[in-house]
Amino acid sequence: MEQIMPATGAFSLIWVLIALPLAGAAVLLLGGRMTNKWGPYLGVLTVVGSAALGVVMLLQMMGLPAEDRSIQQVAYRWVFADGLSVDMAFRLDQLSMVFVLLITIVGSLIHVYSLGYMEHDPDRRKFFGYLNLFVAAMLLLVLANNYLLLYVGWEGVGLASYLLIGFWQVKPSAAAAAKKAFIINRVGDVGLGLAIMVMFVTFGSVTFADVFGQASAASEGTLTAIGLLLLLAACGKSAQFPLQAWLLDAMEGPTPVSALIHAATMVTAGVYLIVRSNAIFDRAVWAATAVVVVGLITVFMGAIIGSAKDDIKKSLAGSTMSQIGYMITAAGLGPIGYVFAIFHLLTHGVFKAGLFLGAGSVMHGMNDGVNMRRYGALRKVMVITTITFFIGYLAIIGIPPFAGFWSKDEIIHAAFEKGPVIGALLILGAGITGFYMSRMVAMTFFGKARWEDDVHPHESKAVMTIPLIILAIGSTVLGMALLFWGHIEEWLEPVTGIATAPSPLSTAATIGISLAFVIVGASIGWIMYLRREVPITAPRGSLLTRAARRDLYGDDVNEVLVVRPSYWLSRVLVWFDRAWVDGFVNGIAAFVGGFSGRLRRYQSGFARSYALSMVGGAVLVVLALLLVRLS
Amino acid sequence: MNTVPWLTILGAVPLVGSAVVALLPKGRDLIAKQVALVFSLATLALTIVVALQFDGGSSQPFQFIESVPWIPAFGISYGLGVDGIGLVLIALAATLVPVVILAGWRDVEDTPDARGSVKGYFALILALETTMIGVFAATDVFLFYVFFEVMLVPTYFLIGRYGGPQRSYAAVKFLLYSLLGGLFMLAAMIGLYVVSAQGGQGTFNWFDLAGMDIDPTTQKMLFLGFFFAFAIKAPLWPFHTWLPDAAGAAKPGTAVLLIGVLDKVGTFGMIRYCLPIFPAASEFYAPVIIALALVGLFYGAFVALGQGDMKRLFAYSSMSHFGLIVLGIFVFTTIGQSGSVVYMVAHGLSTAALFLAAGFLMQRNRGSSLIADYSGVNKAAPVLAGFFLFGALATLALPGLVSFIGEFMVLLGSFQRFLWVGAIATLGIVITAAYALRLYQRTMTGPVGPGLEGIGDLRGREITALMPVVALTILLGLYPAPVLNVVNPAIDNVMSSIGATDPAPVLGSTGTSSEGTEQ
Amino acid sequence: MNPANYIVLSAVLFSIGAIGVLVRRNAIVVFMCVELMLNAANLAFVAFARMNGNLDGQVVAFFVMVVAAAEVVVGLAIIVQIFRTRRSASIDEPNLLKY
Amino acid sequence: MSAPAFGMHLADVVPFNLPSIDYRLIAPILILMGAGLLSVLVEAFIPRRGRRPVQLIVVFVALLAAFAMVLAAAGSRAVTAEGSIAIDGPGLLLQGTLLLVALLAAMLMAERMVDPSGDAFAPRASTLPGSEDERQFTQRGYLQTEIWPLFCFSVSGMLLFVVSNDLLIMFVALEIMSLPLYLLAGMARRRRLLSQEAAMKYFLLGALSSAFFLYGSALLYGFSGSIDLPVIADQITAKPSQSWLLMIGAAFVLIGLLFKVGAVPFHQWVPDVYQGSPTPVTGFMAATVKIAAFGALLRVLYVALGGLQWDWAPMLWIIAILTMVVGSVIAITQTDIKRMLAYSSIAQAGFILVGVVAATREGLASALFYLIAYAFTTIGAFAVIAMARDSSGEATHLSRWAGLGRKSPIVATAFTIFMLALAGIPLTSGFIAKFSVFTAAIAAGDTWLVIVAVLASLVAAFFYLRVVVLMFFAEPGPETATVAVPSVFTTVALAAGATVTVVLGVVPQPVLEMVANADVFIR
Repeated sequence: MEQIMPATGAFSLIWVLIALPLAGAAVLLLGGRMTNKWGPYLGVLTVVGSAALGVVMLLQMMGLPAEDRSIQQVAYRWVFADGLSVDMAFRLDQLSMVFVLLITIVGSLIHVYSLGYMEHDPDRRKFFGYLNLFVAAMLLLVLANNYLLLYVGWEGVGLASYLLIGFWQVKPSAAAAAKKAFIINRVGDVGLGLAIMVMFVTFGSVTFADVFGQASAASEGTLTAIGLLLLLAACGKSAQFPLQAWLLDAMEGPTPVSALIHAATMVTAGVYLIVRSNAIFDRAVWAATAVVVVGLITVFMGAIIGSAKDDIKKSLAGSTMSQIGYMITAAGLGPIGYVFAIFHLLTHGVFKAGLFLGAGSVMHGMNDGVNMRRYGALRKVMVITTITFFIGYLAIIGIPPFAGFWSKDEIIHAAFEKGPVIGALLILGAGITGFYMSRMVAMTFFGKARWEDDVHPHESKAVMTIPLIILAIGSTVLGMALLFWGHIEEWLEPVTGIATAPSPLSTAATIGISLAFVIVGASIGWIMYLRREVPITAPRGSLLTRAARRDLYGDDVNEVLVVRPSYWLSRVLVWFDRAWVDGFVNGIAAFVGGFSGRLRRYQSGFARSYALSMVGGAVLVVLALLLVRLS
Repeated sequence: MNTVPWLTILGAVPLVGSAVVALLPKGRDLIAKQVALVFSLATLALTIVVALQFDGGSSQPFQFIESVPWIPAFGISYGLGVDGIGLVLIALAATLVPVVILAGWRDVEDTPDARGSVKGYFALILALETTMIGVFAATDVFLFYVFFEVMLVPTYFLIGRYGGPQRSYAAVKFLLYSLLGGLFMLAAMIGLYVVSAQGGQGTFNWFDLAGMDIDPTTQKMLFLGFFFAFAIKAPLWPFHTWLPDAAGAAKPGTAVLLIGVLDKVGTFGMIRYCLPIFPAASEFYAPVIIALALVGLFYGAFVALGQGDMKRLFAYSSMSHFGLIVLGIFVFTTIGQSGSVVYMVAHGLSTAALFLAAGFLMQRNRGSSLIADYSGVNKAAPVLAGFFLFGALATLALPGLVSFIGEFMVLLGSFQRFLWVGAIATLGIVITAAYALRLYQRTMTGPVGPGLEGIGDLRGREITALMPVVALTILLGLYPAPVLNVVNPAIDNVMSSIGATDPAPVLGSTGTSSEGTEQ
Repeated sequence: MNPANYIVLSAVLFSIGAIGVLVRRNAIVVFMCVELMLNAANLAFVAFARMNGNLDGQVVAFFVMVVAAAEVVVGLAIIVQIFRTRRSASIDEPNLLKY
Repeated sequence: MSAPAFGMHLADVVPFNLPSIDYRLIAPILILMGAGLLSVLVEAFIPRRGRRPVQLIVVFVALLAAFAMVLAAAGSRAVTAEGSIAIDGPGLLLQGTLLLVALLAAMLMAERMVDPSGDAFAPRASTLPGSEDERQFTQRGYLQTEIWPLFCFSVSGMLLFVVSNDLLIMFVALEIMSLPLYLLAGMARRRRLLSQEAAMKYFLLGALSSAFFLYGSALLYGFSGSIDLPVIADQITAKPSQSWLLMIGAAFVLIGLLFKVGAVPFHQWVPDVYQGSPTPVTGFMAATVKIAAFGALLRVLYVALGGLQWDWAPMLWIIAILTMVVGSVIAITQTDIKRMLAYSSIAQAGFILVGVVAATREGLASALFYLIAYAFTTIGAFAVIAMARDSSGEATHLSRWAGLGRKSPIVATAFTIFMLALAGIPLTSGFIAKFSVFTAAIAAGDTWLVIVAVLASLVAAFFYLRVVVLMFFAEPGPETATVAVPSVFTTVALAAGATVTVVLGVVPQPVLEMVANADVFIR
């Protein structure tokens, strides 16, 4: 096992990374109205503070030799009993480092953006409180040094997501979506919980160090079980098949939330979990395969849904599912995949955040309308948004040299290393990506204006556009930066194991093929939605389209298989409880009462009947005594 | 051994307070409330003093031991003493009583058809506190029984005099149901005494009884007597139907004490009496009990999912949680049992948060507890909704809150012993989330319901009452050591007394945490 | 003759008395039947005294007579009072107390 | 007035063997009888005005003096009066209890404040209900002071009953105890029809039962050739033959006693009589007759029929179960509180029988303790009932008790204490009583009997608590009875009853020691 260094220097402040936003959340949520004025700014500051601290730590870490970059800080003994001992302890290594930066920097940008986006919302204080809470929980998730603490962060982000999806609770749809998200995530949490239990009974500990250290000693069956359970958890959090249904509804939340939680960070926690647990998956072939399968399925589900939705956010959500599918697939490929899963995760975090915020900026100008069929020709009125969005577009479909190109290409390549089928499928997925993204851009920024009458689109103000610009820059350079300057493989290698370097020839081939597919898909999109006028009311569409509009019947399946049966069961049990369990109890009481009523009739009030019972009793007693004596 | 009879003092303070309050002249309601609050706070302070003196590390699991012969004719003594388990439960009671008093400040006045006087209400609550302290501190089975039964009387009056429309039915049902269990326990207790008397003078002293070896057949009979009483108290499926009625009819404050503390007497009794005194029988019946616990866990959760009445919903959710607690006790693992005790405390706190918040809400809407009568409260009373949500989250054991630690330890302990039991039980967390959040969704979200626009948000007094509960739930969730430090030794004691050992990890690791701890 | 016969006779008398208590309505008659039972007991006592050859039984008989007399006084007082109130000595009449 | 006279009469005939009579030991009995005679004279010679105070003085002095004598005799174990009276631990204990309870009962009977028109007794029992004379007497505020001689005789009979060591004395004592009670039962001031009916039923059935008792003793005499309990016991061990005489005799004697105890199926007089009699008399009967009858029953069973235990134990098992179940079950549907307490007293008799069946020292001790606890609680309860009234007299219908807790909390609380005690809730005497009885039974191996008892006491708890529910959980209405302000008499009785109930529940040790040291019956 790799050795773990005590926290020194800036690292002694690891806990502060979490404490800052947590404190912000506490102040904002408990502070009450008095914090309405300055609250939001405090919220921004705490996250920016963490970001700055994160950067400092990065610098210090880069100063260290690679093998000393796994730092641990133990706060105190948290949960313990005979045989069980879990610390409140943090672990900052290369993997968590990149996550810290992603979360805090993207988080900061989105906080700033929200200052503008939520300006007029009466509850913006709460909003920032929740955002801070989310950042704190997410940081805890990636900084935990053991699975139980990770679990806390895991459900913490779930809570934040619940609160933010349901931020506009007055809308029943929002409230329902929030509940749905939480409950489906709970299903995943069952997986995580059980995985932790299996780990404990197997290794007697739940810290990363102990588990990974002894993983080699455990039987493959156990490891497979753990792996599958972790996969279940990942599916819940990362909206992978079969637990994908919640993500699209989650778009009920304010757009910055969608950008931060449901695009950049939280939904990628599943990828983090799998990559973090690479020691398990490396030794559990079947689990890894299952990961790949799930990933592939989701790639296409997301892509298809994304292609059919007219709601810009839902379309982006579908794309997010699909992109995370790529990451999950990569994570399932084993050592060669882990690095690129994370790589794609980072780039995607940046450009998808940019896309979402761009969408938000559009909605902001369109009175929060989300229907792309009522958009069109916005490039004229909102230039910055258009440009930044377009950069994000280029990044996601993977046009060199934009960020997405590098990461996605690496994944596709790694997939080919593992098996041509996987690679082929991923390339096909890339093509579809090109299609739906082009469709989105075309419908939104090009073609004729199909705006509703009272809508007067306008460019958002600087506080919103500046983050867009920064993210656009990120979308442009991040890929190259991480690859050529940051050497992300070597950086992550101590955590994820050796990534075999791809041979240049096949690289060229894959690049060519995938680019071709992307361009084909993209052009189809452009042609379909620019040549002909986009109808304001959606055409009936093909069977697939209609299925896709209904999220490929994900909800219906859940409804039929889970929701209805459980409500039916609960109704039956309620009846059973009243009629039988309680009925039995009351029945006894009633019986005794009736018995009493009948019995007292014998007290007829006639002295002679009393005498009779006396004499009768006497006879019985005599007989009884004689019987006892004679027998 | 210590010279100051701390526990007696601890129990006496609320009793004195109760007497003082009861003897106040009529009409001095405000003073009555203040006096009651002062006494309950004094009790809390004393509890803290005691808790601070308690030495978790000492080899002697029971501390603050007092013992005075009471009825030598039957070997009965007035014996008090607490181990970690008793201590935390006493602390729980001492914490909740002031909270309830503060929360119920205007309960009586605000009841449209109040039966009893204001001072009576608070006097009863204080009297109840005494019995609660006594029942957890008794080290003499007879004394325990006395508190166990006497406890019913104030509760009976609290429900029957101050409750809602169904109060009379509920109170009688509660009392008879509890008495039924109590009487069987009495018979078993006497049997135990008779058995102990076979070696000369019989005794009710827990320490002697726990060490006694009784032949298995007798054990099984006596165990049933005790367990039946505790199963009704806890309440374990299918002996639970009194709880929804009682909780539904009682005032929120009363319900909090009822579910939060009184019912814990059942699970407490299982750990303290069933296991150490009847180890063989416990082992014999464990499978059945575990099955019942599992049934209760899911049964309660599903019925809660289908409830249209908040108070009844809370009752059923508690029933489900008690299933979990009992499960943790009878899997005979240290982790499971520690978890059960932690969960007892956690459940007390979460119940208080949820029930009191709901109570404040009902008070604002003519005491209606029908979910259908509420909608969109979050808009009208955001703070109230916030506390309500917190209560719901505490109920569904959100990680980071103390209930999570209890729940997870129980599940882990069960999984450790019986893989499938633990696995199945874990599925429960989904249903719990379902009904908790469904409740919040139906009452707090959406457009503001008719007649709810005007309801004011929580007042200072109400927030003050809820704050300590919330704070404790979070603090103990992040730093449960104060509880675990005292509970674990006690649990080790129980485990050794039943001669159970934890299954070792497959790879036989020591289980100590990563290198970090050593530094 | 065999003193056992006296015992039998007393038993018969006792039974008659008992049956009389059960079947007769008039309070006086019922009461007399009780007296009959007492006297059956007396007869038994005396007969047994004879058989056992000690005086106790006979002594008892005297006491019983005295007691019976006292009983008559009390009993008649009560019955007469009832009769005066209700104009009837039937013991089925007073039937207010029941169930 | 039998035993001493008997002795003297003999003395005149045969001077050379004077019967040995320890007057010190039988003094209590003599004192009460003397008091009875004295108060007869008082009736005869003191003008009406002065009668009541004089009578009260006589009664109370006599009771206290007798109690003093009992205390003085404490600890002595002797058979006196030619073996016909046995003074021993249990006997003295019961005598003492009887006297104290009788004292409280006397106070209830002497109460004159609660009823505007006098005490609980008819001004003239001889007058017709609703007649002109009755009205007249009532107006003149006459009081019937003849109750006091009756009371004294009855008590003396009880005192004799529990120490009588041969069947004759026992029979005579039984009658001395019962005859005055028959009369007292019929003397109610209000609802006189009920009262008279109660008297008649009580009398006829009582006479029937004593006939059984007498015939039984005749057969036992025939079997053993003696009426002394110890001799009978010896004979039983001596000759197991002729068992049918023994069996029938024993059965009849027991029936006579079980009737007084109020055990099923010889219980049916209890509800009617308890309901019809004047409430103070009901309290007096309920408390004292139970003690006396159980005293005698225990003595017969343990002394005379000890050798027969294997024959009567099963029978008593069944009777105990019947008594507990029937008593408590019927009680739950009662609507009149006196009648309800009557059935409750039947159930309680069943619980005591559980201790009796045990037939061990613990069984005896537990039964004694139960009797003591029960007697005081009962007196207290009836004291309260006597106070809850309306214009037409006592308000005994349960509906009239609704909301009493709001109207007069203190009295209601006291009554609640009594109900809790009867229900056997801890910290009351009733709990310790049940506890010790059950302990004795289980120790004797009657586990199943205890299980039944447990279930019965659950049913019983229901109707005891029903009253509490009514008093505290219901709103007082126009129908609700008002609690009359009593004189010091009732107040003292009530307070004493409550105090004893609580004290025996909290610190029972002294009394438990007492009953334990009472040892077994002398023989």
